[in-house]
Amino acid sequence: MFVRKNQAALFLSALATFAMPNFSFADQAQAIDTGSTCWMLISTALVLLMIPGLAMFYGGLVRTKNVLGTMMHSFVCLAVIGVLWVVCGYALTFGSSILGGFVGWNPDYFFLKGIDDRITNGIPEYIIAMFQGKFAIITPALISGALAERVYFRGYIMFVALWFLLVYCPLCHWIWSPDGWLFKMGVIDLAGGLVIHVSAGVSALTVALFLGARKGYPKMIAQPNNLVMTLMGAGLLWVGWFGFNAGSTLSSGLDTARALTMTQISAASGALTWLVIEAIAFRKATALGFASGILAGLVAITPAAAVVKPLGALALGAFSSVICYYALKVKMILKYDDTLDCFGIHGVGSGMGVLVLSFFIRESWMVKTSETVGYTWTAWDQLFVQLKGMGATILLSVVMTLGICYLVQKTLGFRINEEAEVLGLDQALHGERGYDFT
Amino acid sequence: MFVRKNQAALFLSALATFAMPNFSFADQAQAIDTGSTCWMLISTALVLLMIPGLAMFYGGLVRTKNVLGTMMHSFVCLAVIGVLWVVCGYALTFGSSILGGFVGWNPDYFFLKGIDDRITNGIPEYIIAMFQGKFAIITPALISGALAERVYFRGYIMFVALWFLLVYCPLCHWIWSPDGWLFKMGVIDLAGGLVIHVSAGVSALTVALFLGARKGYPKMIAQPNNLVMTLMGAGLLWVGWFGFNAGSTLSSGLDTARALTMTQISAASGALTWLVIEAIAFRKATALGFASGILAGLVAITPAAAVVKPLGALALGAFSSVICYYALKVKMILKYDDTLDCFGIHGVGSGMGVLVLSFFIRESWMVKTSETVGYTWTAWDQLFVQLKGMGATILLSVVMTLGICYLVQKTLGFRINEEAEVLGLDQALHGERGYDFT
Amino acid sequence: MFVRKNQAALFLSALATFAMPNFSFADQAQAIDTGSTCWMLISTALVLLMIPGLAMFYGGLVRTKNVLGTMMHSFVCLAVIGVLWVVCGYALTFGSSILGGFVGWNPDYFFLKGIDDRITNGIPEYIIAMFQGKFAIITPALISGALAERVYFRGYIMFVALWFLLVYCPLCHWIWSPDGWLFKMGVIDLAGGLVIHVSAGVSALTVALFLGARKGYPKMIAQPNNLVMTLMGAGLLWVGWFGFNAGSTLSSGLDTARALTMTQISAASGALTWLVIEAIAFRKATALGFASGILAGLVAITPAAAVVKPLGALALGAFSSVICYYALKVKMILKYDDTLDCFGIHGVGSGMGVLVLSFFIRESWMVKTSETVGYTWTAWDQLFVQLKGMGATILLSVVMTLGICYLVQKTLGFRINEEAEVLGLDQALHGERGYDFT
Amino acid sequence: MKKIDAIIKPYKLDDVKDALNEIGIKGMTISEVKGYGRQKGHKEIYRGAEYVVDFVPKIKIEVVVSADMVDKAIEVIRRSANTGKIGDGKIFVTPVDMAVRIRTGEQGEGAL
Amino acid sequence: MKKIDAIIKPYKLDDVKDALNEIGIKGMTISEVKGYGRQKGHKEIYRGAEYVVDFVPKIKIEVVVSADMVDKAIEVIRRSANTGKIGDGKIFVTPVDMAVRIRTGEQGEGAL
Amino acid sequence: MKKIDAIIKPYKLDDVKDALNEIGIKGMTISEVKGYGRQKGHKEIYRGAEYVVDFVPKIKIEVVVSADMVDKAIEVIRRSANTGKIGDGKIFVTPVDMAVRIRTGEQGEGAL
Ligand SMILES: Nc1ncnc2c1ncn2[C@@H]1O[C@H](COP(=O)(O)OP(=O)(O)O)[C@@H](O)[C@H]1O
Ligand SMILES: Nc1ncnc2c1ncn2[C@@H]1O[C@H](COP(=O)(O)OP(=O)(O)O)[C@@H](O)[C@H]1O
Ligand SMILES: Nc1ncnc2c1ncn2[C@@H]1O[C@H](COP(=O)(O)OP(=O)(O)O)[C@@H](O)[C@H]1O
Repeated sequence: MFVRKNQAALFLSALATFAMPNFSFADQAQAIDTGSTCWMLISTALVLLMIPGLAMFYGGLVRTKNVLGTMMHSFVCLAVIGVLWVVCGYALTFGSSILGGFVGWNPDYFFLKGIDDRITNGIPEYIIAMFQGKFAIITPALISGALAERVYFRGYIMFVALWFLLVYCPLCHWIWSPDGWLFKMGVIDLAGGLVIHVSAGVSALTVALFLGARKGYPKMIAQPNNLVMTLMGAGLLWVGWFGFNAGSTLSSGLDTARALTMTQISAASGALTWLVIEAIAFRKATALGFASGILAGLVAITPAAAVVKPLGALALGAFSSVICYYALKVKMILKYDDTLDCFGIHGVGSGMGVLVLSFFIRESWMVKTSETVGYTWTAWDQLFVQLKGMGATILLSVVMTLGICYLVQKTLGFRINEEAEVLGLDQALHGERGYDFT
Repeated sequence: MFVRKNQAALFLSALATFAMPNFSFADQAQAIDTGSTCWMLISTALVLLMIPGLAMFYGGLVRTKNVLGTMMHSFVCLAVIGVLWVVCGYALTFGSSILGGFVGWNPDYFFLKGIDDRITNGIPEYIIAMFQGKFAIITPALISGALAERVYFRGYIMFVALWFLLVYCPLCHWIWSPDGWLFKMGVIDLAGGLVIHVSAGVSALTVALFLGARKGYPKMIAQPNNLVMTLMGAGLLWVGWFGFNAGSTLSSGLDTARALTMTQISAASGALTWLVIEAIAFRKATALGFASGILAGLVAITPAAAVVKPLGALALGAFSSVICYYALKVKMILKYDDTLDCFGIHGVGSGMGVLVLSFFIRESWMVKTSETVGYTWTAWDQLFVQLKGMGATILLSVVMTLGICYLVQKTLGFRINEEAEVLGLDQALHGERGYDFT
Repeated sequence: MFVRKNQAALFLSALATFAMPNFSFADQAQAIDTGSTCWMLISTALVLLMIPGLAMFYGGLVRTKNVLGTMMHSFVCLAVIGVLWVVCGYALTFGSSILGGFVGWNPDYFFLKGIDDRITNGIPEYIIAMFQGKFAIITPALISGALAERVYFRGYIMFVALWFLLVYCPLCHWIWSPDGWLFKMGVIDLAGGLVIHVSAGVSALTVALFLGARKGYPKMIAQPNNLVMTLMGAGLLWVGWFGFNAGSTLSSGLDTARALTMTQISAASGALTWLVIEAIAFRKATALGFASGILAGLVAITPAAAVVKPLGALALGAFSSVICYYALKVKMILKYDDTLDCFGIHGVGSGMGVLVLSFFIRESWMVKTSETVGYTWTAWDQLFVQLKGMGATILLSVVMTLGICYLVQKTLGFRINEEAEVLGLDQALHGERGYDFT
Repeated sequence: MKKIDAIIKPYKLDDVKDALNEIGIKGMTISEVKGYGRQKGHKEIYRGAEYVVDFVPKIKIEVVVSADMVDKAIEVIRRSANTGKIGDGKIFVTPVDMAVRIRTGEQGEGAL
Repeated sequence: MKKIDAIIKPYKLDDVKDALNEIGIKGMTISEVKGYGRQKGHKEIYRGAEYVVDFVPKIKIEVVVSADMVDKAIEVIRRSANTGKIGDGKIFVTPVDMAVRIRTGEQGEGAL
Repeated sequence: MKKIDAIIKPYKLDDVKDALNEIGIKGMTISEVKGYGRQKGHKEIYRGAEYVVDFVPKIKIEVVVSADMVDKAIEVIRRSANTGKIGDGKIFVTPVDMAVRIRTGEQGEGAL
């Protein structure tokens, strides 16, 4: 339970609500809280649902000839990271610090050997490990939005594997592991504003710049092959996000309800805001804009869901859509090809959330923290902490991602050859066609 | 817990099963029931899933040129009603009666300001509020089936916002708020036969008549662009309905299991019945007919899921398909353009359920009620109560909806101009195309 | 709780973790475990989700002219078996043995008359009955993969109804009912390796051979109409499978967490393995291959999820993809038309799992069983038991299925006439078209 | 015999078909095409960017008629497909040497 | 040179293609079209209402051949596309002034 | 007037369209077709089996021009559609008796 919230926050919520798991046995270490366990089981399923959701969201936005290849960019993470996580991922992230705290390690976590009957806070550790694993799976998949329609599949697989080991694992350890240095510093990041979205967004931008634009971009007009599927995907992502954020409280209590509530509010607020912006700009309201607004709201609230209140959630969702909308405008000026706007939405929107949440924190939380630190803790103090976290995240992401890009390009090859790009990934790399309606 | 069932029913189930949440602390007001909380969290996610489900169901039935516009009719409610609900919706519905009981109000619910750590029956009130909010979101979306392919998006948004404030909020307060007059009267409406489906269905018919038919209707043959997606949508709706009905018990106990069971049975029975009808009528079994049968079964059991037993559920599902099937026939004779049959299925099927459930109520429930009222309570007594509820629902829906239609038409405009109707909503109002498979 | 695991296994897990439902009342018989109840509710919803998931998976693989008909093969089971289950299915499977143990019977289960307020191990029996019912629904639907694109819908319905009564009910009783002879023998089959996948797979092969190949097969090249939808379906199946396997522990505890964990690991391992095989064989990685690998991993772990550990899950998933891949090769040599490879994947992969799990059983489980039986229980002893179970399953499936095929063919007709086959099921039998994008 | 290719606005198809039926032309073949010409394509929006789609959806009607029917057919198509707005389309007439009905082998006008 | 337009039933495409191959015609262009004629469209059902779809899916084969191949080609198409049922389709022959192979610039029959 | 049918590689469409525009040809009709010829189709994989897809996607451009524009148009299409690889496609020229603009009724070259 300590994994995802800094201790002050946790402590407080406990005080406020007695929300300790209700054990049925004296021996707490062993007792199961069937309710919290159930919520972690289902949260794991909900985050899993986000992978097809993301594949549909991204897959609908590319040209028909690349639809399968783009969906596979999301799906393949289920296999590659899914296996790596069991082998060493959980150990590297949630083991105790090694290499001066760069990553963690715990022999018991190697192949999940030693947790077969371990129970923590009433929840079997297996399910915690699986839940955390889903986050490791979806993060590299997010990046695929930036390199869509122009990479070798083999190169992509090598990229996500290395990125997981060299960016995700360290970052996750720093921010979510009880002995991570950013965790100890008190960085607030409930469900991965930094660990997931800023890291993915910044890396996405790096990859996009490294690879260069697709043939014909930006003259080539966008031809989303299936906006209908993109809308479906946005719907599934919203549903899955409830598990993503509310599951991150690792319990089924008041904080969980708060996290789900703020997630719902911010997503609605983000979607509404984007709608209004487009209505003003074009006197039209696009489905893609609406879906983008949903995402903007969701990524913005991700770090903040357990500390802000409804007004804060409304504000974060709205801000996020405004800032993301203009980030996309800037992209069109700078003409870099972040194809599906992973940076423009996940990086920018969630980055904003990570910082701005400082000004919407529940009073009681601030009071509590002040007690802990022994002086009046202000939003500015928190903002400073958040800024440090963001700095570290950006630095790690950019440096490592660049290195990996060069390595992949030199070895398996990353950027696809022109002929295959023209032909399309589906035919050239997968030997299939997405649709055959004849 | 009292919100969704009249007290006799609740009392009884308690007696029958000791199904009180299992608290872990003496101070009940504060204790969390992690299991029930978990079920409400997931039920909220399941009802959310119904929005993309509905968008897919409806979206597949229109012509290709209107697919995005039709899906947006469902999705936009997530934003518009989603925000309104937080601002004032929860206060207007579940606050204590004001204006002579027309609606409710509770300053604590305004922007959900005052429930940050409130827990009721072991469940954080936030999550109850979010769960109820989903119902408010999906109800206007259902109406969109009646006005498909021929309204301005801006007008539609104004319509759903006003409809929510002037029809949904009062009705929900009357029937589900502990001090609502219909609630006190003992109207049985577990998950919204009246509040959701009859109100939506009757309003849908009103709108359809107000707007008039689409250009070329009924000569213009139906051209569902994607029945495959409609089937997917029907599947997601069935799944979501488990949260919709079983979640309405606001607990995770025997009544919950009963509600889910009857929902499953009625949906299966409805689908099977429609299949048989078509097999007899055409010697064919359409996928759309099957999907319609699923919906017919689901809407019929919605008000009744917690009070009837399996035989009753089988009967309600079957009746519903029969009566809905003929309602659609009547539509073809009267030639009004309830485009996607919101009235023909939600209004007719659920209306039937609201009344006929009176004859399938669990014996123990009748006994209990008799004790409460002090004389032998018969099905006819209940039917009379249900009829009053339905009368009030229809009256409110028709009057308010008509008023709103005129207002929207006069201000932002409601019925779209002919050129845009020919061009299609997607291009004319959203500047997009649903599919581009070239 | 005893339904799905043989007693030794159960006993052990209890010892290991005190994972008894946490009751809130003295009177255990009546007390509700809200957490476990919640997990069974949601597991039921998750398995329901597998039906649209399967419809999408299968529907995407056939030719456009058969897409609706193929999806209806899955959906119709929701209605036909859904109703049959309530009428007599639950009684025939989980009632006490009659006819010398061929099936079971319990008058209380007839129309679910007598379980209205029955609670077992803290879970209302209604929800157990509904959960079990979902398995009965999906199993015949799996078989539809073998007879795709060439049967009458009426004949198909007769087939699934009879198959359910004559194959599923007996087998389910034998293996999952506490007094089933294979259950007593100690066959390990957590979530239906034998009951679901081997029985479906073997029956599928039988039907495929009985019906003969589609017109033009195998010269006719495969033309999957919508691999994009097949991928979505695979995603939903994976999500649903968490409820399928982890729900089969009928609790929300350590075994549940274990089952979900092994399911996740095996699916990832299976997908990765298939990817590697294709990369070697074709230097390409198909989306369909990846999806097939997911399924291979899922079916292999289904019987084993609660007894093996992560290494075992990795191994089972990998083995399964290898053996299934070659099974499909063999099919192409033998040229029988198991159209969507129900036997090749469900039969072969899960059959392998049923047997090979013997060598990956958790040490503690073996120790415990040894104590129970009074001598050192080895993997070979377990393998022998598993082999007996498989033998019985295959025998029952082949004999009954053949008989049913002849009966259906002679009465309603099974294999469709050539003209209708050329025209396509959608037009000929359902009077619809899947897509109309013009 | 002559072949008439008429490129028209999609929603006019039914009118044209009925009009041709009335003058006894009971067979035709249609296909979905995209047109480029004076009529400008519509605007689409993609994440804040607006761009014009050059090609406009049209329906192409191919109908082979006996020489003496040509003028009548053209006249009828013109009337039924006309909206007076840019983009109504074109009619092209080309010579046909021979027509055969696959089912019977009939040749010439008898095959129509 | 002549252009042969053959409108056939979709599932006959492979047979026709193979038949043309046999007589040495190794190039063609096909497109999906919809046909209207004697063959009545099929019935579809929508929520209890039954209606007829006028247009029937067909495949149009366009093949340009040298004048001396025309009769042979027609004969071959007729045989391979024929089912004897209404709706088998038509074959139309039209004159071609010139053919060019884009890759090489070859003109006339050499371009085929 | 003549009708030019150009069958080209899909991704060359924009180049050809622009090239025709430059020489003042501002109208055309295109359709998606499938081609069969020297260029072999690509390989597809289905559950461990590999097979070749015979028909290759192509775009057919139909443009009617006045007789004196024909050679220029052909030349321009050839240049803009050429990649030098097998499968670049063909250009066919056929006679047109008459052209009519539906909107105005204009006939002949004025209708183009
Ligand atoms: N020279 C041409 N050759 C072939 N098709 C043409 C030609 N010019 C126009 N068309 C077709 O006719 C359609 C309508 O032409 P356009 O110039 O847009 O309007 P109008 O018919 O009113 O002149 C175009 O979309 C195109 O499909
Ligand atoms: N006059 C015509 N011009 C162009 N195409 C035609 C004509 N008549 C028929 N066709 C095409 O031929 C197809 C078959 O014709 P139809 O009359 O249905 O049967 P049959 O070929 O046996 O006479 C039609 O679907 C249509 O595509
Ligand atoms: N005889 C023909 N009639 C009609 N179209 C043809 C003919 N021969 C080839 N084509 C079309 O031209 C395209 C290219 O021809 P192909 O032989 O593959 O390459 P190339 O154009 O380099 O000779 C084919 O895909 C087909 O669409």
